Amino acid sequence: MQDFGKLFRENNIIFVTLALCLVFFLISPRFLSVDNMSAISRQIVPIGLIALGQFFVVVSGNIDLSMGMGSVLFAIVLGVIFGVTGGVALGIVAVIVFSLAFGFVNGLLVAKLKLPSFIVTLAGLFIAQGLSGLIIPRGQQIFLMGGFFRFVGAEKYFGFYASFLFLVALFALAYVVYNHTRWGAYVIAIGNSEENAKLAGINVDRVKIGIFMFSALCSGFAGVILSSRMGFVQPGLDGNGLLLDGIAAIIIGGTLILGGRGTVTGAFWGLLFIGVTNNALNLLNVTDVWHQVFKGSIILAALGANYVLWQSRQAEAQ
Amino acid sequence: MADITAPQRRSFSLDGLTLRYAVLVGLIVIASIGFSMANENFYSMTNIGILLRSISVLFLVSMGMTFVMLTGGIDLSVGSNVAFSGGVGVVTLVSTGSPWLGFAAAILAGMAIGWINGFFIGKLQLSAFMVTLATFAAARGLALVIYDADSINVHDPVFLWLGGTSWGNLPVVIPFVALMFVALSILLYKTTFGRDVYATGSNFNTAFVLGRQPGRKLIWVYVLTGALAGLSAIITVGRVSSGQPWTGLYLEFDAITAVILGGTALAGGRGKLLGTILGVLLYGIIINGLVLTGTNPYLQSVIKGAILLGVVLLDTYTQRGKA
Amino acid sequence: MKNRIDMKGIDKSFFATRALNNVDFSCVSGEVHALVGLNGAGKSTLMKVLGGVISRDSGTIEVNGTPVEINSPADASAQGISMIHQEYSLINELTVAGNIFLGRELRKSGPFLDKKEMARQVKEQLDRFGLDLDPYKPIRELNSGEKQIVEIIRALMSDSWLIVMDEPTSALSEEDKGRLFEFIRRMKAEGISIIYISHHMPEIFGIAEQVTVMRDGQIVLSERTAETTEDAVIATMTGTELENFVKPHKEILGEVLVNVAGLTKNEAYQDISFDVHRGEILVLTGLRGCGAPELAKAIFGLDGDYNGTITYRGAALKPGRGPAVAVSDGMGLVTENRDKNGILPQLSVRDNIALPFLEKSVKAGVLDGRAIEKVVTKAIADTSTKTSSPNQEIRFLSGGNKQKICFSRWLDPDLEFLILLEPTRGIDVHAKADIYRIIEDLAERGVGILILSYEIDEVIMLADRVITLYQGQSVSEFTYPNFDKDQMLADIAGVGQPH
Amino acid sequence: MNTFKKLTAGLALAGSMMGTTALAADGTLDVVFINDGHVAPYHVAWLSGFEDALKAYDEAFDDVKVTGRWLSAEGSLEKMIQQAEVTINEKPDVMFVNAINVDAFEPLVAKAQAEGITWIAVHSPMDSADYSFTLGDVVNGTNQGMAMCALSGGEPYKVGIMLGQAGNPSGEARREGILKGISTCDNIEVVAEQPADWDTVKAQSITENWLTQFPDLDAISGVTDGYMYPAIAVSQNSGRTDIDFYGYDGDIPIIQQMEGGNVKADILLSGTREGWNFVQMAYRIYKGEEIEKVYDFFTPLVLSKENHEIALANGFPADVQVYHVEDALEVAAKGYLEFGPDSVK
Repeated sequence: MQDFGKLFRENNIIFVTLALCLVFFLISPRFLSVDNMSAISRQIVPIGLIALGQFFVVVSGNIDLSMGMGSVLFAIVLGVIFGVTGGVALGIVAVIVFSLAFGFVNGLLVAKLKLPSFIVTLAGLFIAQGLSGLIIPRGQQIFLMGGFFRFVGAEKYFGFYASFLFLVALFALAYVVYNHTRWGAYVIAIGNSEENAKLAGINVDRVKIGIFMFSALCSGFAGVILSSRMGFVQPGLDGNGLLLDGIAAIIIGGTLILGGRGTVTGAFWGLLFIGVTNNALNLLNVTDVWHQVFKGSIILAALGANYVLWQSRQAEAQ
Repeated sequence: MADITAPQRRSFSLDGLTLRYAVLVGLIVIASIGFSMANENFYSMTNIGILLRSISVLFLVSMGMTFVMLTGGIDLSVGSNVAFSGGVGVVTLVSTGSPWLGFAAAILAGMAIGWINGFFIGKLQLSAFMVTLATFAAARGLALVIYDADSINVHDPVFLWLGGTSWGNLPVVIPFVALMFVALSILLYKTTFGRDVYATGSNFNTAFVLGRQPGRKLIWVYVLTGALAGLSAIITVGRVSSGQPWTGLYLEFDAITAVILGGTALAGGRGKLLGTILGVLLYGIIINGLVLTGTNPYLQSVIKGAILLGVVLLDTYTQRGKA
Repeated sequence: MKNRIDMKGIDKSFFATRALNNVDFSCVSGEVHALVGLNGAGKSTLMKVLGGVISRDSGTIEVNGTPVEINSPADASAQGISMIHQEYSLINELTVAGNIFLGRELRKSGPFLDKKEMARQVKEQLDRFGLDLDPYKPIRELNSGEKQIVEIIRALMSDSWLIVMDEPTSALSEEDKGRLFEFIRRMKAEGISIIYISHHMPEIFGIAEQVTVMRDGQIVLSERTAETTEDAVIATMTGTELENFVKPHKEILGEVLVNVAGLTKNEAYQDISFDVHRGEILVLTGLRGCGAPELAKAIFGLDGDYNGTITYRGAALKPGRGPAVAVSDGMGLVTENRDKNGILPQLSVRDNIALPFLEKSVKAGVLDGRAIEKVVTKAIADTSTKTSSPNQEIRFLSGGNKQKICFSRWLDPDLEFLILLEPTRGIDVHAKADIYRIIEDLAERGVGILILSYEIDEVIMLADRVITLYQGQSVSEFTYPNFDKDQMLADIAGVGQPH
Repeated sequence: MNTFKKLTAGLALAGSMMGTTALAADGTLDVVFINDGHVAPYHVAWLSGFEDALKAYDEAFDDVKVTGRWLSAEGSLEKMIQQAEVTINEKPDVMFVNAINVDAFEPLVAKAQAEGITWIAVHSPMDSADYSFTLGDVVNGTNQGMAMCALSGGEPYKVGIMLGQAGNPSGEARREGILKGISTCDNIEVVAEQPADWDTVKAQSITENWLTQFPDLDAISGVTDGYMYPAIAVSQNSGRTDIDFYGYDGDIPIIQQMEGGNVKADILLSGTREGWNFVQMAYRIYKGEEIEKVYDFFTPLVLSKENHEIALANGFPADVQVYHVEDALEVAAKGYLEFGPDSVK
């Protein structure tokens, strides 16, 4: 029984998500239909990419507010390059280069100039928002037609969307990097104690810059997927909702917002939790106006639950 | 979150804070001169009235945010709270016909959201960022529910008075904001509560050991911010003669930016209301000037980001010089 | 092969103070060398020189007879010298193996960590010393003793042969202590050399081959433990006394202010009883881990998890009532860790002083700046705190002045009972004298004072009454002027207690 | 309050008289267009049409210097009011204001008129404004709804409608019209109505949810073509090629998908045209021309030729003016010329 208690505490998000699914299924059997599962898997992809980038940033004790709007900006970079040259590959390369550069600047300001990541990336948010409108002349929309965008937006393998499989693959990669490479250990070390990490001879600045570059890269992928799915890009899309959902996902998944602790699998389940909640609120015909109320309350409840579990763990440790 | 785990920035001493104010005043002067050269109307009394009125809500919310950030916290829910408390106020007004009940309801509603924030942050010691992110969503949702996602027109002259009336070029909300500034300054600098706000942000543990009950003070700080959001809601309703469910969208980002510009440390314990006032003023002048010059809204965003980054970078640069 | 390290003729001065005076110190592999001395005797300075943390003024360090340069911690570890600090430098969220290999991880081909191999090597080391610890366990799930083991294993696995341990048992339970000593014995057998800083005579005579006593920056005794006695060691420790402070003679006539009866908290203190009278200075002393800080927390209302009763001004106190109630009842506390919970770093000297009794300076609901100014000016003057102005931010002050400010908060006339934890930790002699004077003045005024001090000279200089503690038990009680310093040291150090 | 209203009305009267005289005298025409947003595809076309027209008029007429600018309230009423206030203080000649909430602007209209500014209410008519520029949203919406009736084939037909931001006058009027049109037949069931807040991302997720929620959905109707881009893309990507789309705005890429595609009907506004029409209107006012107080922008329904025939056969009223795709594209692409400088020379 005690083992189960421990299992539950350490994986509570999995149980909570499954319980939530069960409740939704009992209310509306369509919830568990293949179609709906496939819709959820699709909807969580951009959030999931933002969440994954955010995961490493938060574990390292920082935050990256710029990457919601960043994904809009990177989508537009893709659109502009594609619109001008017609080259998809060139567009993707541009997104990768541009997003890495954006993340590099964020990381540089945080690591080398010791500015709080909150401020740096808040400024980054504004700048990304602005640039997204400035690099498209007159803010016109650009259509993304062609095989690649169709592939990203619609292709399915074994009943799963390619983009979802990509997300899963990226999560798997992140899992390996986080748990089985030096870099992952260093991210945790920095989040726990930058001082001790330095004592152990870790190049803290380099790791930090890398973290912000990875976050931006994920956001670049999110931009590509988002725009492929819509078939066009235009400035003025609101990426902040994406960011806040992404952060909520990893926190619900047990990542400590103060840094130093978190698991990739937890983040993934947190993402499913957010995806299921978003989807179910629609499916259950919850009026649109109530969505936010439910979502906010669920996050608050999850925080409260984590607090209670944390307390009980403290009690057990004594 | 970043504000707690970020390495202790070797930030400015008292002199540094004065320096920051000098920089802000300098930027305000430069921006004003620039805009007045671009547009002779910039210095008209009318425009100054418009400018001040348009940032009156930002003044109030940012002053509340200053209290929060002095404790080392953050409140992402204020914008949503303005919409929510406005909704409660307007619905109360419409259903009872009494503007005074409406005022009371708006402020109480704002305080209620503040109390929820404070309870989770002060009592349960949860991260302010996450808690207020949740109430950010919930309060906006409640606002939509109250309004049924539609706006409600308000005609009651008493209810609209504060936000809508002008004495000549002077909107009445400006002396009101000035009054609030004085009142909040007294609260922050001249009462035990104000000292405790600083103490809580500077070192929660010490404040606790000295018997200052920092957890309880945190609750009150968020309640205060909520009350200011309620007041802001009343002003907003007066200004637009209607209750709007989408009012105050991303107001918290503007407020946080203004407070940071004003030199309040993210980690808490250092900062002044005067700095916030200057921060809001700089921010408002730039927005106003950009409207006057018809600047592309996207360029406005870039400029906002650049100013935020620039001022903070300037800080580190001047400190490097000193160290 | 046998390793040895020789420090010869080491001198080190800090400004006018001669911290190390021509010190010769040696250590041989396969032995535990206990280093003993009162606070300020120069032990930690000597070890910092050895560890490359501070530079020496003169003298040489030789490893196996060859002079070596140790100018940085990296130099020291290159010579195989490691320090285990009381505040561990571990990463809580990483595993035991992850911590041990942090910064020099083993990899399979490619970028992947070879976790199995790392765990195997750690396990191998653990087995070698008969330790039972799961290499995959995260550090946050370990207790202090296990964390210490991880630190030591980390040092051993980076090829250290000389390990400096600074009061390693202060935070350990009995069981962990037993494990640690077993570990140390095995290390000796493996040819590891250990410098063991401690005051626990049973420990020293239980595991050390050699004991060296320092006093005033010099070595006053260095003997094989087999050839000396606990009492002989204690006798050499006693040093010079602080000359510029003379305790005024007085008799305690005040009524009982605080009564502690049968206070017990598992693992911390057992069955402690005493009174504190008004105007009396009662000093609790012992070694680190003696339970006194926990006791103080219980009295101040920070911890409610104990058995027994505490009576204050004739009424029983509610356990865990919180500091706010304590302060309003006229109690004050000066904590042992200034930076963690003593000062408010970004705030001014004025705010730091005025905070606990702010309510008294309120007029018509508003703070009366002049009243505060008066209190603060007086407090600064009374404590002779050196600050450019009351507006100065406290973090720019020296340690001694910071500590004076932590005192000057409590100069309020309504204060009745003051608890001081290590009141002079880490501050210089002049500031110390000032602080002693402040304490005496408060007592003179009728304030009951409970002090925890680990410095025997301080204890003797300040106390009207002394209670010695050893591992949570009260051992003996001394009343002024009948202080037997050697006896006190012996009681604190557990002389006569089973090895 | 009453005295206040009288006062402002009096001021407005005086102002408008002064305005017309002052306008013609100085040889400059300054036009400001305050819009509720700047990001939807329609907005973009509209604003750039407006900019282009200003330039063209300025170049075409030597006797008048035509200047102007547009501002975007980014969906915020507070911001729009601030922008209007700042603009009034600038004293341009003509202001076009696409008010997010009409009532909130009454005091400002009076103020503007007192300053001699001609206020043109855009899309939602205002009695107090000098002129109102309207689209006939209800009528257009009704036409869209009736087209749906006529093209649904009489079988049970399920439709989801994406609305504008709640409370927005244009959106509300279009919704009202669409529902009115649909009510002329009884086989159409509105299974969902959701506001997408003029936001394409929101439209995308709403479409995704609808497709799962209503496996037998037949059509998606929207109050702006901005919703159609993601709706079409998502439906196609999910393999749901059987869904019909009913748009509104006359965006060229949407009209292009009508011939043999799934877009069944659209309303031909064309943002570019509207932007040009604004400048023409301002110029005509400047010239002292008589124009009607409520100016109704010509916005025909667009159907493909064959669909139009089917519709007529199914009882679609013959008196509703319909453009076929080719003509519509012509108008959408070059229709602005109708409002160019040549049209008033």
